[in-house]
Amino acid sequence: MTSREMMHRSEVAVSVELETPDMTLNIGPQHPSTHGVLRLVAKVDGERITEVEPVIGYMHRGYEKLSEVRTYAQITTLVNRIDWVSGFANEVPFILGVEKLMDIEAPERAQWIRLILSELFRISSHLVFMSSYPLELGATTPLMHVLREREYILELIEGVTGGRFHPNFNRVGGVKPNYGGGSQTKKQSMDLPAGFFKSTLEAMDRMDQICDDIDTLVTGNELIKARTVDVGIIPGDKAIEYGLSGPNLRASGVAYDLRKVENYLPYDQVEFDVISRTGGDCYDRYLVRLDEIRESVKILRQAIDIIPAGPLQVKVPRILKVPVGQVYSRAENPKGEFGYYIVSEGGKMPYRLKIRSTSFSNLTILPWVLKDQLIPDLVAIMGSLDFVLGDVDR
Amino acid sequence: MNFWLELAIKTVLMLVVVLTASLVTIYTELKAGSHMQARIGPYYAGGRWGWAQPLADGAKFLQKEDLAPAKADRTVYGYAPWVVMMSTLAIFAVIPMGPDLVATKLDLGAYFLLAISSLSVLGILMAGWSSANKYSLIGGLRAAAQLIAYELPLVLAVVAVVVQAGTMSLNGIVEAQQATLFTVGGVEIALPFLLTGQIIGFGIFMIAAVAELSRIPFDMPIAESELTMGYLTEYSGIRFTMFFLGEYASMVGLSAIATTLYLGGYAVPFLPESMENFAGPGIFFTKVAVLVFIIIWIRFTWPRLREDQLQWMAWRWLIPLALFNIALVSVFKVVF
Amino acid sequence: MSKDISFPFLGLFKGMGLTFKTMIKKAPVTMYPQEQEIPVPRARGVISLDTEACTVCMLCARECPDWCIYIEGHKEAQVPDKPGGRVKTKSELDRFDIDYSLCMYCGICVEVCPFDALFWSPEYEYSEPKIADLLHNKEKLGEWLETVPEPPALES
Amino acid sequence: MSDQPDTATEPNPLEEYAAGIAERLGAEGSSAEFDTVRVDVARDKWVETINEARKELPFFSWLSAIDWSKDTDVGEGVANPDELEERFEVMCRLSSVENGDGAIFFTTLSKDDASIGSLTATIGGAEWHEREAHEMFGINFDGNKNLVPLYLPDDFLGNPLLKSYPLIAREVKPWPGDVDVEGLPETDEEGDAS
Repeated sequence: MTSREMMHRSEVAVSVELETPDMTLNIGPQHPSTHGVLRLVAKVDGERITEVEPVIGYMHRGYEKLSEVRTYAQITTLVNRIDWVSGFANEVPFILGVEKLMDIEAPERAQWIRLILSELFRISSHLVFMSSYPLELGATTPLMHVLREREYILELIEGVTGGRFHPNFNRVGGVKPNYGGGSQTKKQSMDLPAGFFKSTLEAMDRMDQICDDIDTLVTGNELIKARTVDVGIIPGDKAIEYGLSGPNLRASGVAYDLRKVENYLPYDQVEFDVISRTGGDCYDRYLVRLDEIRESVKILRQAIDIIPAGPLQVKVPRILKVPVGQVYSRAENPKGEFGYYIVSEGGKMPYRLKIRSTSFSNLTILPWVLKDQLIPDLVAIMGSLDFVLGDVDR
Repeated sequence: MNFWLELAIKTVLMLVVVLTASLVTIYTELKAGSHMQARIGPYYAGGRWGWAQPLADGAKFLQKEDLAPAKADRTVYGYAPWVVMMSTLAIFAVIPMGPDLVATKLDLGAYFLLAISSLSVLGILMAGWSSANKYSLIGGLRAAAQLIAYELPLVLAVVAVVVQAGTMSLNGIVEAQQATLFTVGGVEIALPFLLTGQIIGFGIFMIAAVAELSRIPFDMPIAESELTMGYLTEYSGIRFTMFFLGEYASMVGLSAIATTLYLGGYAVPFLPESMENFAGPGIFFTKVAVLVFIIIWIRFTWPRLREDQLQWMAWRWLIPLALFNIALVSVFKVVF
Repeated sequence: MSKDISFPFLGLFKGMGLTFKTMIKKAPVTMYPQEQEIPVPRARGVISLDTEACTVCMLCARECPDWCIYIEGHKEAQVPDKPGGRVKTKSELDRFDIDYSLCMYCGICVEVCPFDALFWSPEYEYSEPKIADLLHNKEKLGEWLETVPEPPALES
Repeated sequence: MSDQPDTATEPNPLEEYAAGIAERLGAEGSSAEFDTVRVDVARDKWVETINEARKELPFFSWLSAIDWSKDTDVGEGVANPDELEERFEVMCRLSSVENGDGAIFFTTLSKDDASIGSLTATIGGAEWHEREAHEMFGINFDGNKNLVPLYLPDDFLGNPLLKSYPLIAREVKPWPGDVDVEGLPETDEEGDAS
């Protein structure tokens, strides 16, 4: 019997006689565990939250309005700043959508480079979760160990694209082909630098090592289990109704992974399995992300052997005019389903760009799941949903 | 020497010992803790190993402006740190570091210790309530519930030791641990209480001590990720230093009590009588250092519990175990 | 024992073993002012300008999403190579500023420049106390030119 | 990789799927270019059709709107503005959790009385999406209990995502790109083609 039922009886008895009014606790925009600027106006009765109203919009940069005055190349630089922890993975669905509109297809090698970089960013995003979630539960050491290992992943990404967080390496019709537009730099191609495969394999061994360290430090830790098992249970149908996607959905028993279902990148030539658990509580969401790091490591090891040689980009006119049409393209971003609805009226700029960001939908379930929880549980549940405020506020 | 002069010397001596001990603890926590997290820790302050970092922190805090929130209850807000500091330093008045290296040889030493250490709850509640900040209020309430809940196991564990030692005075307890249990081939063997039947008591005492200090895994009152420093949120400047030093001083204090009660205080089995006054403090402080290191080690590995689990653990688990321990020890006492 | 605190506490002590092991190992830390990490050759640190190659075609200023490149130029008549030949005009660069407080390091300008005038250099130590000093003028951008590394060898 | 409809004659599987959904739900029309299944729904039957469709496509992905209008103060206008009839289009995407198919349901609202039924009765997650569409386009969702602004401050005037709403940041600062190289002092020939 979870602690909630037990507390409930004694609390009901007390509050019925005392009729104490609820205190409105403002878990404000500046709070250590709100993953950015999210404000929760919580009605608190003692430690128990009776009702929560999230207030968002502090990070609203208006991407959809900005994208109406920018060309497609400029939007790709803008778009990897939405969910800044998984930069490259935000660009992929947008670029694929534009390629569908223009009916062109990236060459084989470019698609494999996109796959490799998306998986590297998935590992980096999940490692950020692995470092911040135990910190919210009070354990400060995993943060340092995990971020030390994550440096190797960022080193790889910077070696290929030049940027650690905002690679800006995707072009319509492929991947950034060469250094610049001029004659002299035409020859210097932006292909994978020498030694990339060797250092990736070394990095993957380090990833296995850090996963085992996390297992000893966090997964096996009975106190972490005490704080997360059966806390914030989200059943499968509620997750579907609220539009939760990614690890949050897969932890509630719905094994739905866009990489298998929507073949937007050559994921069918690499075999990996979809991790899903049925518990739906914080501990399962945490375990799904930990196993997904291991899956991504498996994918990367296979991708390095399969990647073919070849050109990096298909011939694309310098001034890009996209034909009239509307397309919805989505991809498996580390946090869930990330999609773009592009309405193009044949100009250099899209007429309308709807951004389906994962954390926005993941956060809609907060008022439902936080009802009747204790304040420390609120921190544990919010942490397990792993959202980023830039993604929520767009 | 008349009484007052002696009293002045003793207090100054005790203050010096306690403050250096807590500064050394702060330094070990910074340095050892950071190495546990694969980073370097203090490096530049005072020469190569950053040994002067605690002093630098102290100086920084002293020159910081001592703010008080507008709606705070000024007097209660002001005196809270004094109450906590006083109750922490008073512990050392009774703890023996050598046969006669002790401030006062109280016959009711253990009783005095428990009475004083429960005063800090008052100080923390005063701080929590008076800082007129919702988070401090919640922190203060959590601290009150936690400290009271863990006062009981602490007391019951000490009762078990008093039963076994037969006396309340701390010097007496240490001598009781020196009494020869049995002789093997002409060599008398005397074991500290920890090894003679007080293992459960030691476990309960340490868990209750960590909870009294409100350190991880029981640091709900100062849960940074939930209550942004709990009852300490509004404190700055010299008042915060007092709380800060108070926390580390009580860490050394509680480990000192644990050493006296369970690890044989200043005595080591084969130490001749005459040497005790010289080697006493050295032995005593190494044992305290071991216990303090374990508390620091726990802080950098474990997460934090929810406070309803904490209460569950205290009332449903620690207190029955402590009562059972007393019964066990008294039975042994009668039989042997 | 309530269900959510499982027994026995082996997991806790395994975790403590790991922290002890890390404490003994040497911390992997580069002490920044003394030891400096060498950035990767393709790292996007700062944009450098080769003033001879620039023909003031304004493409980079137009393509920049943040509007942070300010260019002014003028035309100059050039001595015709053949006497009596047509007077050719060459545009001269007066002002080429990049405002690094606005720039988001996307690299569109470097990529779109048709005359190889802009290059990435992995230099990263140019922070300024005043934000106005982040507006690098033509000479400053020229200084960065010699810190531009050779592009790395490619994977086979 | 994606199965492009190569010739018009060969029936693309998505088209059949779209047609299938349309007549199962009694919707008006359906199309499936660029691999995006689109189902047009009558305005008054919006809530029933969506609830009906959720039996087959349970996953509520998102809900938003498009503002079709001629006078675009911001960005490029419509391809052929003369025969565009000014309207709002509310779109809601549902997808299944077993396989890859999904559909986007469209309905058109006229500009003057832009109001439509709210889905929050059956779909808890729709509340925020509707609040966002309400504050960005001014569409009224009757039935949504708290239609307060989601992103924008409470005292914000106007609906930013309308095409007629200016992007102030671009007005304040002159565009550094339209500076031209001045001509030779004595001959005032035009600068090179911008």
